[in-house]
Amino acid sequence: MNDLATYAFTSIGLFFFVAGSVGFLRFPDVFSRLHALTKADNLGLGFIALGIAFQAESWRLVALLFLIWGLMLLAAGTMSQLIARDALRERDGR
Amino acid sequence: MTGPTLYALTGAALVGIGFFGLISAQHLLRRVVAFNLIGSGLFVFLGAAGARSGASDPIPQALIITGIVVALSASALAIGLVVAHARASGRPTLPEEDGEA
Amino acid sequence: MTLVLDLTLCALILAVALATVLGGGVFRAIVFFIVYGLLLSVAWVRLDAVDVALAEAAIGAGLTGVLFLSAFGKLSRIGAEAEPPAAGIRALLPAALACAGLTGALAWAWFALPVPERPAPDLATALPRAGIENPVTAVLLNFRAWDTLLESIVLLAALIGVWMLARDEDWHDRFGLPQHVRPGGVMANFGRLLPPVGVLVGVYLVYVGADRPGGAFQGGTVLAAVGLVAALAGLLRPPRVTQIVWRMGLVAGPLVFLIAGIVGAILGAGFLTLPEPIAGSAIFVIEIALVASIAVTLAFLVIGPPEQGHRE
Amino acid sequence: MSALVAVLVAPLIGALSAVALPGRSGRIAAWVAIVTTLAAAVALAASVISQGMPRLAVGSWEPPVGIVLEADGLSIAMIVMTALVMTAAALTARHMLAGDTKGPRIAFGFWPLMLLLWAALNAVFLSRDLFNLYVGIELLSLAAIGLVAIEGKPEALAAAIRYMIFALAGSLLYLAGVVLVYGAHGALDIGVLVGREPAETDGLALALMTVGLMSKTALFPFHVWLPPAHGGAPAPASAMLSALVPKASYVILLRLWFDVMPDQATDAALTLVATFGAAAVLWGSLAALVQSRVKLIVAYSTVAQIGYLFLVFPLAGGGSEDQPWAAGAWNGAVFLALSHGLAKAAMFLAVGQWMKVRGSDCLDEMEGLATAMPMTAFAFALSSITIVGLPPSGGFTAKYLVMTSAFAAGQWVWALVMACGGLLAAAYLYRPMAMVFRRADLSAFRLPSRAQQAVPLALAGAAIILGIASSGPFETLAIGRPQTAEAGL
Repeated sequence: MNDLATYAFTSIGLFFFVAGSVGFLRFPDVFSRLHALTKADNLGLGFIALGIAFQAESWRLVALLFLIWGLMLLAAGTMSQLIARDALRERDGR
Repeated sequence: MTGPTLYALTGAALVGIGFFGLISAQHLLRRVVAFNLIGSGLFVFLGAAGARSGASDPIPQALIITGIVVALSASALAIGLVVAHARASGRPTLPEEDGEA
Repeated sequence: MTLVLDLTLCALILAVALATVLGGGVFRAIVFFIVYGLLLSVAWVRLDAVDVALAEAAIGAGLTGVLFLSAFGKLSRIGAEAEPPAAGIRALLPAALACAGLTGALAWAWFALPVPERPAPDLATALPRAGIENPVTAVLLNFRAWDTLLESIVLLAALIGVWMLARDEDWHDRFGLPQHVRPGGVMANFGRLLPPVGVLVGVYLVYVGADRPGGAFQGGTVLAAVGLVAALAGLLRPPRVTQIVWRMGLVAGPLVFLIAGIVGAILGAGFLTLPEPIAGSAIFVIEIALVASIAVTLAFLVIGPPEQGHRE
Repeated sequence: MSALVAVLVAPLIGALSAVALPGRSGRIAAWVAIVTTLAAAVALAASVISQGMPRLAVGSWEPPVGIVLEADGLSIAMIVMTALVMTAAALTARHMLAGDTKGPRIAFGFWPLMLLLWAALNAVFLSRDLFNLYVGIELLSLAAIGLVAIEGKPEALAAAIRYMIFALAGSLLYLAGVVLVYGAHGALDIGVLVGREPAETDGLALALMTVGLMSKTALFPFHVWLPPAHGGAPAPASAMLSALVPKASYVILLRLWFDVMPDQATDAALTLVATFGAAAVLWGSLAALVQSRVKLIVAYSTVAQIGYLFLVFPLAGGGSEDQPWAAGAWNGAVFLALSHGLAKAAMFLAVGQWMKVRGSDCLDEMEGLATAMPMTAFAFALSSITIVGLPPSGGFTAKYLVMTSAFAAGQWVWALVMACGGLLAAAYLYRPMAMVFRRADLSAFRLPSRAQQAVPLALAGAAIILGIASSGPFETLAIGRPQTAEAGL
């Protein structure tokens, strides 16, 4: 049962990663690429964390997994904001 | 082909790739990057040698951690030198290999 | 199945390494190098060396990558980031052959290496007396403590070397370039949110290093990163070379380590000998001081020599 | 606490204190460390001579788990020579660094870097662990590179970068050899490795380590980084860099070829190494002949002198190992390293004082310095006697030993190279000497104090004394080397 859940959720997570990567490669400019990467990948990572959580031996590990996810969300969000602002500044020629 | 063998061969290839980068790169920052590739290639080789007997051997692991820190120190100084040199001369390369013949 | 995983990983590592060396542009090389470091740390997990994986991710990929990126930024500012045209393939052929020869020689050596008995039997008898559970930490801080002591001093030597690259007129200025942060902006908020968690993670890495993967260098790196984020967010102003407190922080670790060694020598136990009953606590004290110094030294290495005067 | 620990710990604590303490108290701490280390070096030599070799398993862990430090005759000879050169360089550094426009940056950085360099040298001379030696030579290189770059001029920075590339590539090749040794034998301790079962990969390991260490020693054809680096550093730093730093990697090479893996030292390999040495002697000497700056002449002379050190490899190892002349050749090599260290440091310190007076080290600017500063001119002349290899200097004794060994072994080529090198040295050193002894009025210049001028003279004198009182050092060198005890003269 747990294994089945792991397979299911990690597959969903991988799907989002693939989608994000395709978007990163196919989208035309920085902003839409960022959009593809951060949104899809954050979601994908969440599902993978969820999937692995079913294999965890203790609640401590589950908490750690989601702490990692939270930190990734924080970092990815901040970085995409910074990159976007830099790109905006460059576009406006400042 | 077993795991350690695979990683040892990867390490050997990394050493060659790194040395090629060290020789071929003109931009000094790139040479420092290549230097890091060589170092990590050697560490992978050593790590594979340590993992060969099955039981994990802590001595090579400790040596590798020491090596990683030493490589970082050397890289930091090298990177600092490259920046200072570029600021003084305006160029990120060595003055065309003078005297080196 | 696992062989497929290993094969894929090795192929990826080699491809990224090749891209680092051959790909166009310095910036690209740096980005590929960071990816390479992360893949390598996965390889370390595969090789059953989790301590090394942590060190590689934190120091090899993370910190070294940040050093490269910040150097690239400084070079771009003075217009020295572009690459001169590379030498032709013909000119590089001898070098390529020599490097291939080196790889070939190492590969040959792998198959010619005799397999010695390992881990050495002496290690098995020594480990229970080390005062610490994690065998890697035991080797680093007890068996080969002299290596580790010298290594912490290598770090310091690099920092002094980097400081010597300051321009004389900048010497009394703050370290690094000034950061302009919009109050209440994303970076400022990130800088406020991350440090509490980051400090916790760093301390945890040091703390578990006693019996599970982790340790002073990995934890110290995380703490250095926290300091750097705080500086980037404008929460901390980089100090000046004249601020003695920070300089004392730089030397505290090696100094405590040395003093512990000398005390052993004076008391007749021997240089750097930690008597078995107190080995655990002695290592703990040394490690705390070492972590503080490693964190400060690494952060200063990344920030670079004083140069704020010209920008303010 | 034993002198063995003190020679390592004192410079380290001095360096840490010089970093942590502000201004004056930092310098006082550095000086306390310098005096302590010098005293400890002498005490260590005395205890080795009177009581035999001290051996220290660090942390009381025996190899293959732990690291061993041991002082044999070679170690203490190098440690004492290092202590003399370091002290002399420090004595002149205060004067040469003071009053400069450089200001507080160099005044802060010089002392810790110098003490770290000293600690690294002592660590390398004492360590018996191949990986610990790697950490030691990395500390040595980083401190040395810091000293090369300390002037901050564009040329100095370029020189430091070139040095760094060679030093790092060299370290990595050495590390590659160490990795193979550990992979094959599961041990890093020299004492354990001596009794190892030779493995197929040992030849490759030795080759990699040798090429790496040659690059760090600046042996031809890896010498290109040396002259700009040594010529561009401040004089006290040049003295340390030229006299001491190449000796560290050379000592490791001696240990590898003659202690760890004598079984791998085939005649062909030894001859190859010596051929590089011969090329270095000729190339370095010829290049020194055409330089127009005195510091560069002295630096190229180091390239040539490093070459001599490798000529002895086929005379002391391989098929010659058990021959009566091997001991003479080996002693001669170490003697060369010692006398070159003392004389070269004296030369750089003398030239540094001339530079300080004239503001340049161009040959044409050297006129009249012999009348104005007779002691430094005398020091330069005495050092030249050692470098050329005239009696009664230490350089003469060394060359005499090596040449007699070469004739005894029937390998007269190496003797011929030495003779040529000596003649060329006389020629390239004649040029600065002739300028210095030319008459000119320098009364308008501010001269360094007599005490300052005496420092290089003392070092140059030590190089001569080494030649006159050579029997004492001989017995010392033999400590820990059973086969050299029967001096092959």
